Amino acid sequence: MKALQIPVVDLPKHTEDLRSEVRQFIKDEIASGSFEPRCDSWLSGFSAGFSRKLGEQGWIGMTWPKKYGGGERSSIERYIVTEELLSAGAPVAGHWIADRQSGPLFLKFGTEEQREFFLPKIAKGECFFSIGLSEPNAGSDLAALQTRAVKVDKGWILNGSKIWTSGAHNAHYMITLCRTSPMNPDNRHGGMSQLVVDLAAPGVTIRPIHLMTGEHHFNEVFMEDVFVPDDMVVGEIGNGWKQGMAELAYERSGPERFLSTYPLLNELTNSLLENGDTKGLNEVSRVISRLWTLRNMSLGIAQMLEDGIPSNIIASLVKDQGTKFEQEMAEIARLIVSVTPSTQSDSRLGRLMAQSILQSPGFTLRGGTTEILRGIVAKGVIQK
Amino acid sequence: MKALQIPVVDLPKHTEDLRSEVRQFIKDEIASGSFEPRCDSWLSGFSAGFSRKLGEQGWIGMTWPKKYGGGERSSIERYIVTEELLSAGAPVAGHWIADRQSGPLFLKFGTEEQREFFLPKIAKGECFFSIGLSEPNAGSDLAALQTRAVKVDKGWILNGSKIWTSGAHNAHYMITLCRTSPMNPDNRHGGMSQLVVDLAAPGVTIRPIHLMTGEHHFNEVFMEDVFVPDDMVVGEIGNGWKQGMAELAYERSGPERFLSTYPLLNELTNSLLENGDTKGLNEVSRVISRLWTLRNMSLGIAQMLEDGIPSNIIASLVKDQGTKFEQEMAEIARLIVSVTPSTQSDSRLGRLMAQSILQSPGFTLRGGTTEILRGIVAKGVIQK
Amino acid sequence: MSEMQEMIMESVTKLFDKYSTKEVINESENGRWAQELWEQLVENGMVTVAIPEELGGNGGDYSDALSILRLAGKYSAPIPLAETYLANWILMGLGENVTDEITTVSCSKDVNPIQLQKNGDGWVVFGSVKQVPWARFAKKLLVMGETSEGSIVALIPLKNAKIIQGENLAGEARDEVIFNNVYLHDCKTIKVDGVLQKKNILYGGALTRTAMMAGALENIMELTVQYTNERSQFGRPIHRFQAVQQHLAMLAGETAAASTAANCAVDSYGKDLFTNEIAFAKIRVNEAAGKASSIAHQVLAAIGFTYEHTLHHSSRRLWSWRDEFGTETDWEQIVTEQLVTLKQDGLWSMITGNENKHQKVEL
Amino acid sequence: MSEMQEMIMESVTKLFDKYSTKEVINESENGRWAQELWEQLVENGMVTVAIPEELGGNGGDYSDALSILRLAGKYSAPIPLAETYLANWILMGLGENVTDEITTVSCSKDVNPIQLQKNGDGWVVFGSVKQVPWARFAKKLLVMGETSEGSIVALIPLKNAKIIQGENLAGEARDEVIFNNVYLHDCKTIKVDGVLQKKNILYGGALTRTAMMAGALENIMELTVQYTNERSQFGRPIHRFQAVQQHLAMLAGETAAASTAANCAVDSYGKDLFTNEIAFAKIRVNEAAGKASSIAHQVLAAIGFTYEHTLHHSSRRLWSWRDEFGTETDWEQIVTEQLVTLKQDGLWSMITGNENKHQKVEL
Repeated sequence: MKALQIPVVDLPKHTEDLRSEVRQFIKDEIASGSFEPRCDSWLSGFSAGFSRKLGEQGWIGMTWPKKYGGGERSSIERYIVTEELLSAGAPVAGHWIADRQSGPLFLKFGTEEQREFFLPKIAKGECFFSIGLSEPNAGSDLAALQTRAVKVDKGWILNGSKIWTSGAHNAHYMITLCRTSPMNPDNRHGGMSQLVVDLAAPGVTIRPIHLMTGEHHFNEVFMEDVFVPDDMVVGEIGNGWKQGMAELAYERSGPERFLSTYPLLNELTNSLLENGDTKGLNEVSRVISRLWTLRNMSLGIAQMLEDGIPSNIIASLVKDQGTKFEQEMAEIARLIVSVTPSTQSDSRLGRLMAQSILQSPGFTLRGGTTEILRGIVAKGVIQK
Repeated sequence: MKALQIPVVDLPKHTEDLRSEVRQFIKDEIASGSFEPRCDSWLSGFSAGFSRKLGEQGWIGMTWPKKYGGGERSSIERYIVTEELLSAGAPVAGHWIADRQSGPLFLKFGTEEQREFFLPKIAKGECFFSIGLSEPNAGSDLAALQTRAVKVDKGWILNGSKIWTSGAHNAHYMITLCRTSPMNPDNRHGGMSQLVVDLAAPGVTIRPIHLMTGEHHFNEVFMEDVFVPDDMVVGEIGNGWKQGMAELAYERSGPERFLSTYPLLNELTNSLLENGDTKGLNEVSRVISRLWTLRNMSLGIAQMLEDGIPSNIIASLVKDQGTKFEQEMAEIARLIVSVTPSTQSDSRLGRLMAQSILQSPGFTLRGGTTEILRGIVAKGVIQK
Repeated sequence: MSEMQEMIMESVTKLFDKYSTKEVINESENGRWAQELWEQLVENGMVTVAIPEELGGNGGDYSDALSILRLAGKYSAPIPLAETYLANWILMGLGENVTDEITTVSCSKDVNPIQLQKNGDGWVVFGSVKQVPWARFAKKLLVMGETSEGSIVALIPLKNAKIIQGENLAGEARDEVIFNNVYLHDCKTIKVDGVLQKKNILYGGALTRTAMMAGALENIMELTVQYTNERSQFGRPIHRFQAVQQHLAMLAGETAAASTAANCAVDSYGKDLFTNEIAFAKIRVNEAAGKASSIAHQVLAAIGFTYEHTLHHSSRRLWSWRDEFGTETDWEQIVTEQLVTLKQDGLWSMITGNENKHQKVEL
Repeated sequence: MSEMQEMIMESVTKLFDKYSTKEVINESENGRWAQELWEQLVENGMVTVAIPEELGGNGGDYSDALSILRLAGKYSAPIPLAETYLANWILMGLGENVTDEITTVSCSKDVNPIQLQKNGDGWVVFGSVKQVPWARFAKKLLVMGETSEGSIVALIPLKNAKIIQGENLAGEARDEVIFNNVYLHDCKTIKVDGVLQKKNILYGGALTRTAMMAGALENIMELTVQYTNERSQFGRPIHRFQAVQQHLAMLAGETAAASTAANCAVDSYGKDLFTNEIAFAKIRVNEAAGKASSIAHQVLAAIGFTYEHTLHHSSRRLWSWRDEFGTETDWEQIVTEQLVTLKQDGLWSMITGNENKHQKVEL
């Protein structure tokens, strides 16, 4: 089972300074009232100001070349910053996708001009991205998408709509997967391309999709005869599917796949400690063991990415386990403490419980459902 | 969701006497050292003597007509006797299949001669049956079976082998599903018939299949030119598949589908009570709630059977939940008490834990795997 | 189910179909009272069920009332029907007349009694009550109280109470009611055994929630089946995928288990107000609530996660109701109090209900 | 993994392939000692790994030793290799010479110390030790003892001990060793801090089990993948069924999680003998043991439930080993002792291992 081997990461000594820096920064921010820790902050914690501050610290685009505004630091260092921010429930939704996916996509497939134009802005925390993948009738079956671009002089005319685009109402651009030639039944994934759509361009309409919590994070984005200049094509025309899949792969194994409900675990532990509830702490011990394991798996994958070792199967597996863990966290907490979850609760614990419960259905859906991930893992282990 | 409706059974007052009788009988038997309570006693608790005693009490074939040695009592009364015996871990494996399946099969499809010949013996606890269904290369896909009978003068010549026949080494007969005409790919389930094979007949060889526990409950039964007289054909030639499925349906919802590990729960509770372990009892409370619910579902199905209401979907659903429950019981117990499970443990609790753990893989396999059952349930609820 | 009961169910179903619509439910979350729904129920005599006519009720039995609550749960009816039933049953048990006014009872498992001091013809009332369903719209609150002469059940008009608005995870009003030395002359008080009446409210309340949750689960099951029939992926309806089938089967299992547990608890309530059955049922139905919601949301995926879809009407209520009148943990502790009284090998009798039956309590 | 380590693994794999066969394992369950297997390990210097040559060892580090144990777990090697390692490491920690004799240590989490009384040149020994792996075949037992002068670690020859044979769920010898005022003149005793040494045995023992379990899980995974490739049903290999794929994915998840947890614990052991990592790992690997065994048996169905198949070599060992040197419950209590010392918001530092690091303990 070589396919399942994950390296053990001993964090280099020098990263401790970085971690301390981030912790101090977060402590100061909380003290100054800049944010209240919340669950699932990488989807629901938007703060343009906070994103800019992180940019100033050099904590966006950390691994990118310095010439594009990056920090040329390691994946492991980026990992540390990310996990510290998420565990603190800090509002990182603004720059999240640009940092995690769009930036790396430009680095891998973009033109020099695109890199020079977009990456420094992203790294400053001033330019936010969305991903335009899903469409109303193409859930997990992305090959069925209908949005299409037609070649015109100096660019493309884009028509169609995207759904479930998180943060489109706050973002500046959307990297949009669309058909640039008609579907060929023998090669369902061919003929797709990725275009950068300026969300302020004429013909773009953004309509909120309210979640059942009443919150607005997702959108439907309509494109009607939107002109996209040639220099906003990412990579090759016709190669969009492959590029889009590569883009998704960045999603799979980060700490955001098991830390979404960490603020709840932290507050739960605080509360149990305060009440000297050792029975409750026993249960927390088991939860911690799972979390500790997930983190080590995820760290190992970050190391593999750094070393260029394929990790798709393991990443899918960690996301499956991690997102299940996030869901269980909410269910476990309510049985340990006698606090009624409510978004308006007087107690932070009650609020965090409510956030966790209400957000939890999303954890195992976004970025590939449990069922899809398990299919990937199963096929992976069978083939090895 | 009419398909999921289960009636509430208020046990008639008069059944309390029957229950008391059974309890007293069991108490006396335990006191006299006739058996030690064990988990999964309907598979692994064989005692010809105990079966005969139950026959004397009128507790085998309870619902059958009196003229065949039955008791003409209700399904609910039979249910009460069964659940009392199983919860006490009494050795009922000997007559189990004859009482649960073979008898009802003869009543439904058998000839008058067959009923008169077999049923009274079964009801006396003197005649045990096995079921010959599975074959080495036809796991859940029974249509693929290879055992075949060829018509000769006054009977059939049977060749082939059956696997996983529980209790064949203790049984007198095996009801054998076999091909009586070649497989027709358009009607894979046609051309099968059920023959009663005398396990003492020439040409029959029984070879034990030892379980991983080292125990011997299952067998491989080889039939080489075994002559089966015409009067040992059950029902119609060619109708075997349908009959066999009806036979399996009797299997699905009885108390044996959630009580296999009840003796462990009982002993666990005893132990926690003795130690005044309220934390442990809290966990037991949850387990009891599940068990109480399963029992009420199962009782409701017994009532539906009595009333002639179709219950195949619900029965599958209860078996799925019940057998999972049996498995979980073993896993839950070891975390509540600090007792090392061992078949040779000094403590009864340790022995029952060992039995439960070691037998548990079988619970969700026998009589239709979890996967098969869930397919039946899903298709059932979709069609309603 | 009797023919009579089937008729009632049929007409209540029609009523909910018409007046407890998606819009009414969403509006109620925005603070609008479902006036028409309540009025229709009153007009049809559905608010005082399981109460004999001589006490001002409409007859019928607990089973009728709880079947109506089950439908209320299925239709996410945004009204304190359960609380009004519960308050009336408590009053009935005390030999008092009942009312079809909007009446409510806290759904918190531990409410401190409020303080009442006799003052002339009336009472001075002091104290606060949390988690009161729909208090902002209700006329009266039934609550435990303490006077200088001992425990009482009080039926208190809410017009002079201070209400701090709150809501549960489903956006249902769960307010805090504060009496700050309010003088009331029209407050009904009845002397009672305080411990027993508190238990009475808890068990009765839990029973209403198991029935409502069984209804909500039924709705979730129907929505999920419908979705898997209609939705196609990779060219076939998704219920053809084995992974979806496994989900459907587990969901059906939880729904059926909850239904049976709730029905058995209801059945027991007519015989004895404090049965283990209620405790078992609340634990099992609570468990089903979490599992089933999770499965349904997984199957319905993004669509079911939007406000636009109605799945959340049921899933959010299930997440709320499982905590009301006691979580699994709370009821486990109550069952444990029974367990510790068992003799060796006594568990089976507790499960089958043949021994250790409580005496029917006279209130 | 270093090149050196890879070479060792390769040769140990060959050795287990040849000497820890299905037949040897089954025979050992019938009471036969796997003589050749042990001798081969001794001859190849695999019994005294992670011990410097000056103390009689063969060099290498803990990581080497635990990789060998992982293979021993994968191959269900029916010998007390873990116990011999553990005993030798304890002796090494005390500055004592080690041995390649068959040595054992109880795998029970709470063993009462045995009593030793000085008598001339030797000792009179009294007490009993339960759950001693392979005691019937071992030469020596390492155990905590009490003398009139305090706690000791004793290395006691077993030739005069009374052995009551027992076995775990996998049929591995787990005997009770009884000293009934036995006089011994060749018993090594070393004065120690009793609490610390007991902890030392528990943590070290748990570490050996996590490594062995990770190996057993690897075997289960391989057997399951192989089966789903070979077995067909309804005309196609069963790994094409989505339900089987879900099982495979979950099994892979548990296997990978256990592997990572075990590796991290091993990694930590070289730095500090009493890390939280060992506690976390034992809890997580124990959890994986139950889940993975259950999945594998479900997939392999009847075939995997027979004695004939080898799945049970691993599944029964997993069910046994998860209880040895502490269950999840036991280790949760140990972690809780750490948790109660945390400051507010201190949990994250505990998980990331940046604060609250224990001092390296000098033994």
